[in-house]
Amino acid sequence: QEEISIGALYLDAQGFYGGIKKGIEAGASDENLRLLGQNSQGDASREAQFASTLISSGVDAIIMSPVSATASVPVVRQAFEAGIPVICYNTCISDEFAKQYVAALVTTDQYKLGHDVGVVAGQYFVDKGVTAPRFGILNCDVYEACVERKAGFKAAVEELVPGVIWGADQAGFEPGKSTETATTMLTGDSEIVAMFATTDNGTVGAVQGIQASGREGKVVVFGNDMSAQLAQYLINSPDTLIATNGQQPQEMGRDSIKVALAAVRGETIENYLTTVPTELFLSANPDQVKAWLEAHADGIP
Amino acid sequence: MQQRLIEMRGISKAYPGVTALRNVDFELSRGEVRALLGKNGAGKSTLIKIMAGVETPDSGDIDVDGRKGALRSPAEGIKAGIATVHQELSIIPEMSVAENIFLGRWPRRAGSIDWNTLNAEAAAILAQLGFNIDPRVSASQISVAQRQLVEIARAISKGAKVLILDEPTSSLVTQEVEVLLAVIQRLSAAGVGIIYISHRMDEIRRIATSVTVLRDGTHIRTAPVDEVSNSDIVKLMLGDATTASSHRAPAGHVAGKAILSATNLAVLPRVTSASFEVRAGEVLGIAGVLGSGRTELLQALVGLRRPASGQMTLEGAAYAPKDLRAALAAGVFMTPEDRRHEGAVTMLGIDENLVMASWASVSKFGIIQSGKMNQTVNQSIAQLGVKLARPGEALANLSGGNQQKVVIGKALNAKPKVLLLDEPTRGVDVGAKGQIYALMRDLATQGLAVVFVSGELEEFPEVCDRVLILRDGQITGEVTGDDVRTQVLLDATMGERRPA
Amino acid sequence: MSSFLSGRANEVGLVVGIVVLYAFLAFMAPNFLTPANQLNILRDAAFVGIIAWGMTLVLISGEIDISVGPHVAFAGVVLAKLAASGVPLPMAVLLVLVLGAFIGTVAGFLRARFEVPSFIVTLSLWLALRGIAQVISNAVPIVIMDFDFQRFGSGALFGIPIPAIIMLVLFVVFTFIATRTVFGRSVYAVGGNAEAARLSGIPVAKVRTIVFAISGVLAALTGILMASRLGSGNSGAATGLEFDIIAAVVVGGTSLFGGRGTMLGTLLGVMFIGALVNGLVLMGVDPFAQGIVRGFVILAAVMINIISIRRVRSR
Amino acid sequence: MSSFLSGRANEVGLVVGIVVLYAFLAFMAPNFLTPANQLNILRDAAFVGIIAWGMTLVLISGEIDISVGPHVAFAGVVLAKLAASGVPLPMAVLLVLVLGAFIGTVAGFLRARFEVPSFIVTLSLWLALRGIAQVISNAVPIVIMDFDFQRFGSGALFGIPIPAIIMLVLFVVFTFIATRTVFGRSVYAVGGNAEAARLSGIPVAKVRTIVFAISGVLAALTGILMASRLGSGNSGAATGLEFDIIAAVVVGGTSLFGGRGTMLGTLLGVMFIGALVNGLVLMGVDPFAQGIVRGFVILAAVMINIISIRRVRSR
Ligand SMILES: Nc1ncnc2c1ncn2[C@@H]1O[C@H](COP(=O)(O)OP(=O)(O)OP(=O)(O)O)[C@@H](O)[C@H]1O
Ligand SMILES: Nc1ncnc2c1ncn2[C@@H]1O[C@H](COP(=O)(O)OP(=O)(O)OP(=O)(O)O)[C@@H](O)[C@H]1O
Ligand SMILES: [Mg+2]
Ligand SMILES: [Mg+2]
Repeated sequence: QEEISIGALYLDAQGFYGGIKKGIEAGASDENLRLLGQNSQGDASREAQFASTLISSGVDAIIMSPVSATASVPVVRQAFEAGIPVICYNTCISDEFAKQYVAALVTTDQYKLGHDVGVVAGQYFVDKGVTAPRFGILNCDVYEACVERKAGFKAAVEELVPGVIWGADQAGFEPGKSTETATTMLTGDSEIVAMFATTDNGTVGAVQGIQASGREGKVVVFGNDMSAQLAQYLINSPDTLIATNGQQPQEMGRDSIKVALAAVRGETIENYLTTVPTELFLSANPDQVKAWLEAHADGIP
Repeated sequence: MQQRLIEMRGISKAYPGVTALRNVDFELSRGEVRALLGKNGAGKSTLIKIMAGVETPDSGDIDVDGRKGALRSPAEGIKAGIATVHQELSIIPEMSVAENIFLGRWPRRAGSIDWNTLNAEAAAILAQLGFNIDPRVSASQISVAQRQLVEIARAISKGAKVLILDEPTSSLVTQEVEVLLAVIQRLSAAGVGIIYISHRMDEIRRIATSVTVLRDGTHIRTAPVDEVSNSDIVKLMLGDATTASSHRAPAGHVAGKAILSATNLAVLPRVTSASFEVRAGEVLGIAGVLGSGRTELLQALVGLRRPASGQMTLEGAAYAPKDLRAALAAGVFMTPEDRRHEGAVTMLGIDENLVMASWASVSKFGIIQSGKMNQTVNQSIAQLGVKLARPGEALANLSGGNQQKVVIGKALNAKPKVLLLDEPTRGVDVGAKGQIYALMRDLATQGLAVVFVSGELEEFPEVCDRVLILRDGQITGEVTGDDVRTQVLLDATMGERRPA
Repeated sequence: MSSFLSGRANEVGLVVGIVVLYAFLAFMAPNFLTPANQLNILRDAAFVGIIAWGMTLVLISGEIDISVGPHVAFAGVVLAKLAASGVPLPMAVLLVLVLGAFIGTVAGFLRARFEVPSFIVTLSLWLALRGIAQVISNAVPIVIMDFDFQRFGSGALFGIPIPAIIMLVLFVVFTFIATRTVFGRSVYAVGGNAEAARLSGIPVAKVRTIVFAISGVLAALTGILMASRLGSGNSGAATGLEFDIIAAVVVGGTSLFGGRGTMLGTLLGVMFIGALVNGLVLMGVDPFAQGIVRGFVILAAVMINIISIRRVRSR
Repeated sequence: MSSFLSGRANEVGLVVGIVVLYAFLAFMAPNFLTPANQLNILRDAAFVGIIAWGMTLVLISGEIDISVGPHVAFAGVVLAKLAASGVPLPMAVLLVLVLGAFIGTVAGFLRARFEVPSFIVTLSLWLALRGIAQVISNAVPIVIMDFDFQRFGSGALFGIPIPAIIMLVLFVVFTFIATRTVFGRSVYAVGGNAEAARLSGIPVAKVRTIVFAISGVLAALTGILMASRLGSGNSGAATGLEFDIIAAVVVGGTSLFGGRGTMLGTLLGVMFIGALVNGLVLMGVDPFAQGIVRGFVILAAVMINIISIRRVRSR
């Protein structure tokens, strides 16, 4: 029996995809699959190049996190036309095309990822009786998923605290840079009382920025994603990092492999959509955080 | 025997494609001034580079002041007591004169460079040598000739046992040469061994105690200087090749009418008001001391500098080229004095260098017509007598003299009416010099106006019909016919005696 | 014959390198030698190769252009934006090409006229062009609704991918330019010794400007092909492409110091790196480790090249 | 006095530029002039400045080092990995610094001994170091569990951020090296005319190697500070940092062609770009547009610098 080979495309090399990669690799080795991995580096043109290499080399299925809902359509279609099932995870091409060309989608609800933590943030200020909190945002708007997270967060907060003021909104998703941007934001705008960051690096940057600008205790952070470092903050700086909403990338990786294998074997895929649940972590609940740390001793989310 | 400073036996060195030295023996004693002679490419520079540790020989034994074995780096050479002024300028333009003099040997105090001592000592050395240069000024601000003086100061300041000078005077004129020759005599009296490379025979006669002649990488003869006459030396250098004697116009030759003229031309800062004319069919010399502004004057004639005031006419019409290309189109062209940096693209082929200024004539709609190009190139090579393996080979492979011929050939292919040659014979050997003079005369006979600038006054009598004296920013005089003699020109440029 | 070979030590070395690489990959990477995969390598190579022809001229002239990656993204976004605002596609393509030439011309002019080092001029463009593309598109891909147009980047003619055909045609054109035109030879002269070129009446400033203009047009063309392949203009496209291209050109034997280089060498360099990148994917090398392998292979290729040229010369 | 000024046309021009920029930002950007923000600029500047001292030497010697960004990420990851595997932090810091020097030495050696252009050597490192960092860390940040250590990057001494203090101390050290040591002057000599330096017995290869070793140590040091500031070693850190640094050094008047440059100029260049980046954020400029502004400002700064130096010289 011939070895089954699966192509996997990671969107970039942020921590989240480290988790995905681990999940996919674990899933592949469980099933004795040959895995050809690639990092698109957030660039649709690289993705197209790698995907067509995978297609021309005749892999049996491709698992990918498309860089773009639109720009990734042509390669997905190319794979479809070559008879290779494509499984989206985390991100996908736009619905209308996904229905045509994509075999299955394994994802987290990005809007919900922002929305859930937005509810926590709104409630936090309702409880404090603050009617017009001023927020600074560290976004990653170059990625479409991030735009959704931000939208979800804003909608949730606005519903609970209609007087909310959205202050500075800057790109902050690269380690180092996000800290610089957060620090500058906080020293420049003393009215900010809360930060929202759409990624793990952004969340780290927000916390570090608060420390660097000496605003501990005056500014709180709501984040997205989960990492060992964020877990540390939740435990050690519970008054700064209030909550973060994590995805479960390893789950997602394993699920993707499962779905891909089903597609290769020609089994009918019952659910086009597999939603991997998110996990909300609160500094008010350190036990949950510690449990997460134990389960992820190697630091990979 | 303990008088021997350097002893070299059976030295051979090959570069890709050429054997630069073949089994050469050489020795030098204390207090000796050895003239090292040979035409371009004979291997002189290679020999002294091996001595100084810059190059390693392929085979042979070296013994420097009792220390056996070849030197492996310039640093070792310096440590062994050898100071060298190399043929190529080795100045760091961004550093001060003082730093350049003490390059790599900056005086230190407590581990940190002592700038006061550095400047003071540099000033002392310059003063002692009689060079009028400010040690604090950046080396990029001083002229080529002054840079040469700085290099000489650098070598002498090392207090070495052996001083090697590779064509130190090629960019100097008379006054500085005098200073240098005096210094050499003083050092040799103090026991320093000196190796002196030059193509200027009169200098050699004045200071050398012995001569060594190389030809095509082999040692031809070493003898006390009194035992060989100038013509012997030339014969030894050239072998079978002979030099034509004079390239002056035959008696009765009449130059054509004025083709290019200038009135009260000012090319600041050096030239303030120059008036002269250049005639078709003549070889016109321009003589002047170092920095008198000869180069600047030529540059103004080809549009490389804008005159501050004054008029020029070309064939009767007003002439004010806005750049080199305009001058070229009008029929005026020049070859620059610094061949290596300005004259040629040495990594390209000989053929391309020959047509570089006249692409239009060998191309159509910007596309090269290889037939035409080959024809032009072959003609040039024949006319100039360039020695080469094939036209496509890199110009860098040719000797200095042959490279200079190609540079002149490039200018000729642009079909100028007026050809300006700035120091075309600098660093060129006797044989090639003769060929270049012959070429100039030939061109003049064909009706071109040839303007010849040289720092070596001895050259003018060889070929010039008329020589202009550039002094104090003006054309102060003109020497013609049989008056074109070295002594007359020397007096005129220095200002002791003005010609009528 | 031996002089022919020694004059082309660089190209011969590269051909040997490519043969060795192919033999290795044929053995190690499943499906590497299939026609489908070879055509795929060719298509990918086009996105490096087309600009590489221009970059070869840029480097030969003694300059560098690091703005090409962002320029590709910029051109794609502008094209898509024009198309989205109703400009007919052929017209939009033309406009983008002209704009590319214009941007290159400005860069070349700043270099030639004000003597700003080209690294700095193009670094500024590198920052600015990506920024403009992001502002125009809000960093969201702008879709180009034209399926005929998409065939440009992903279609094939007689089985050969169209970008590859364009690349090969341009290769012939640029080989001709570099070896048989006055402009091409002037590029070598300017890179070999700019002062001597100037004193020979070669319009140095013009040559420099044109070289950058060419690089700009080719970046715009690649941007158009990229937009066609992706079906959209993408401000995040072609990140790091400038380094891929420079690496390929230098691996191909062109000197970073000007004056030396050939189109054939660049073609071989492009194919070498293209095959390598493809092979690494097929071999299933850990994606994070691929950067390591590429770094070492580029270094080794350039080193072997330098050493072998020196060897042959010294014979 | 006037000769003092003309000898420092570059620095004087930069001071004027900084004053103008400060006046503009004080007016346009809220809270720009507050001490807290100024200290913040200083802290951020350190992450550019520390390496910039070494880069100044690299450029003066006529070379370039584009590997510093990935090297910073690499150093942080290695540090965190060592700490995570139980190596005491001070020991780990020392090891990372030694490793940084070693990597720089290897790069310098390849340049000096095999004449591989430094752009290529460091481009290879640029690819490889980021790849190694990703492989070591699986691209996941490795947390450093030591809150004392984190004070290094984010703490302050007498109110001044510690990275800024390190930067300023190193500024003094490097000014001394560049102007008062044989090594420093040799760097200028090698960059000004390498052949002349060799003929004067200056150990050119050694100078080149040391210059890269210094750059490596400083990149490692910055990586350590970055890891301290982030509380983790991060393979994605410091992307594009190499260009920020080169831009700052060149804006500071150092020549890309070697031989010319001063530490003071670099300090001013670092402060200029630091204030600009900070001001853009405070002014709330669209982040996508910030690249555009930076591109134009860098170009303008370098152009003004070149033109003003030429003016003063020709007087
Ligand atoms: N680095 C080199 N590479 C290749 N060939 C060289 C090199 N240096 C010298 N040669 C060749 O070696 C031969 C001897 O050159 P050398 O410079 O010693 O001559 P020279 O007697 O000093 O001539 P000149 O009077 O022109 O200075 C020439 O044919 C020259 O072209
Ligand atoms: N500081 C300088 N900056 C730029 N060019 C210079 C400088 N000093 C000299 N030059 C140019 O270098 C060339 C050679 O200068 P140098 O003083 O050696 O003149 P020369 O050729 O010996 O004498 P002449 O000016 O009479 O030709 C000239 O073109 C001169 O203008
Ligand atoms: Mg010589
Ligand atoms: Mg002159």
